[in-house]
Amino acid sequence: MSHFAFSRDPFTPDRFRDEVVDPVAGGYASFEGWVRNHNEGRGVVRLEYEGYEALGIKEGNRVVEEALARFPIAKAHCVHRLGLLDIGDLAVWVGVTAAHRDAAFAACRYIIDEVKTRVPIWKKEHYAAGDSGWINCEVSSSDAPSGPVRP
Amino acid sequence: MSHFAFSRDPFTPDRFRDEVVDPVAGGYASFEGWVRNHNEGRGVVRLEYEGYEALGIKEGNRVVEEALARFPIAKAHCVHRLGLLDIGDLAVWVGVTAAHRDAAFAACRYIIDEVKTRVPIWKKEHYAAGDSGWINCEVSSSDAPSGPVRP
Amino acid sequence: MAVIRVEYFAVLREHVGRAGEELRTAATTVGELYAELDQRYAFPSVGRMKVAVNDEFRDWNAPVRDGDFIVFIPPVAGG
Amino acid sequence: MAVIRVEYFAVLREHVGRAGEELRTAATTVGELYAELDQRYAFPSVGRMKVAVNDEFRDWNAPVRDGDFIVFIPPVAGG
Repeated sequence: MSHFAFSRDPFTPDRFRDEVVDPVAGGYASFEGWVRNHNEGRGVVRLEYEGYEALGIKEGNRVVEEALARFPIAKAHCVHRLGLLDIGDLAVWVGVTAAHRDAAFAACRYIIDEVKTRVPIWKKEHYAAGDSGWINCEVSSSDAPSGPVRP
Repeated sequence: MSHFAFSRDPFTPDRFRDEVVDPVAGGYASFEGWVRNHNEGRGVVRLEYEGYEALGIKEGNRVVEEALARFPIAKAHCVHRLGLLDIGDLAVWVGVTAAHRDAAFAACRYIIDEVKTRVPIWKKEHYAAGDSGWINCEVSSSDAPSGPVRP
Repeated sequence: MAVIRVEYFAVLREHVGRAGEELRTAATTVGELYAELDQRYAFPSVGRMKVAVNDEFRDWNAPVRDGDFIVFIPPVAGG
Repeated sequence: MAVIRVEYFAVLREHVGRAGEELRTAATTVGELYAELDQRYAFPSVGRMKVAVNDEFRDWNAPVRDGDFIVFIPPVAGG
């Protein structure tokens, strides 16, 4: 069973509670990313997440497996939304259980940090002004050149 | 409104979601303490929490107010169960929202750490062997003497 | 002499056998009051205790005043 | 010459105007393939890209083999 999943439909963390519940685990740390009504000073009205699902599930699962190996935790799981999201919608959830809260917090933090930078998911923001843009992919002319960097 | 509450009945964090939801806050970090089936090598079958409620609400609220002052967070709330709890029951929940996850995690951690050491709540464990004991209050003869320490 | 109310929680409540009581005391500080009640009840050894007067934490030198509501606070264990 | 499938996501999908295509290519590495397609499509400047072959991350020197499934990965933005 993969420890990482995509959801095309709205979900609540409750639905995945069984993935993290453990009778030996007294501590549960979680992180949820919700769609904000603004970003970098601009009003946001809607979000769109696109994922390369086959690789995303593999890489997301690797991230959680790394957390399970590095920290003394019981269980961990992560789910990321895809598709169109409204303000306040749940975009990503990470849940970790452990006997002690130190490890639960550290692992939860590790997973969200790594998922955000490694899992192939792209976010398009739709602004109140009517335009939209792919986050991290719209660069000004002064930015680094595109494409592969050759060895 | 106090940022800290006691609950004599089982609750789910959903019930208190309105206390932390904020349209400017994209990050939600939470901690939940669940009743484990063991503690320090002993099988536990049930728990009992007793609280000095009037002071507990004041002190719990002070803890959350401190977190709101120290960390750049949007909202924070903590609820602690009282009464008889079964294995797997939710004992305490801390929820924190913030624009950035660093602050949400740090504040959540601060609140649970301080609540555990400062809020007048006592825990009695009922063991599989049939006996029971108040946690942190049963000391061996080699421990420090009881009572006030005079200046 | 002051007339006060003392409330007991958790291990102290079970030891004393009641949740609280009204008392007349000659104690002038809450530390003296604790010593007086420890004589009567032989409180169990539970490590360092705190004390609250009228629902606020106070130190052991806090005065005992007529009408005070006093709680001895054994080591806590929330969460 | 290899026959491969390329899939486009997000900013690349919108730029190319389709989600994927089958291609015959003389490119021997995925880096060469990228350069070939950049000539054709003038990919937008999006910062450093990664590449996956058959659903695994590879480096830009990875060979292009007949039947490969190749994805160029613009900077990600999960969460």
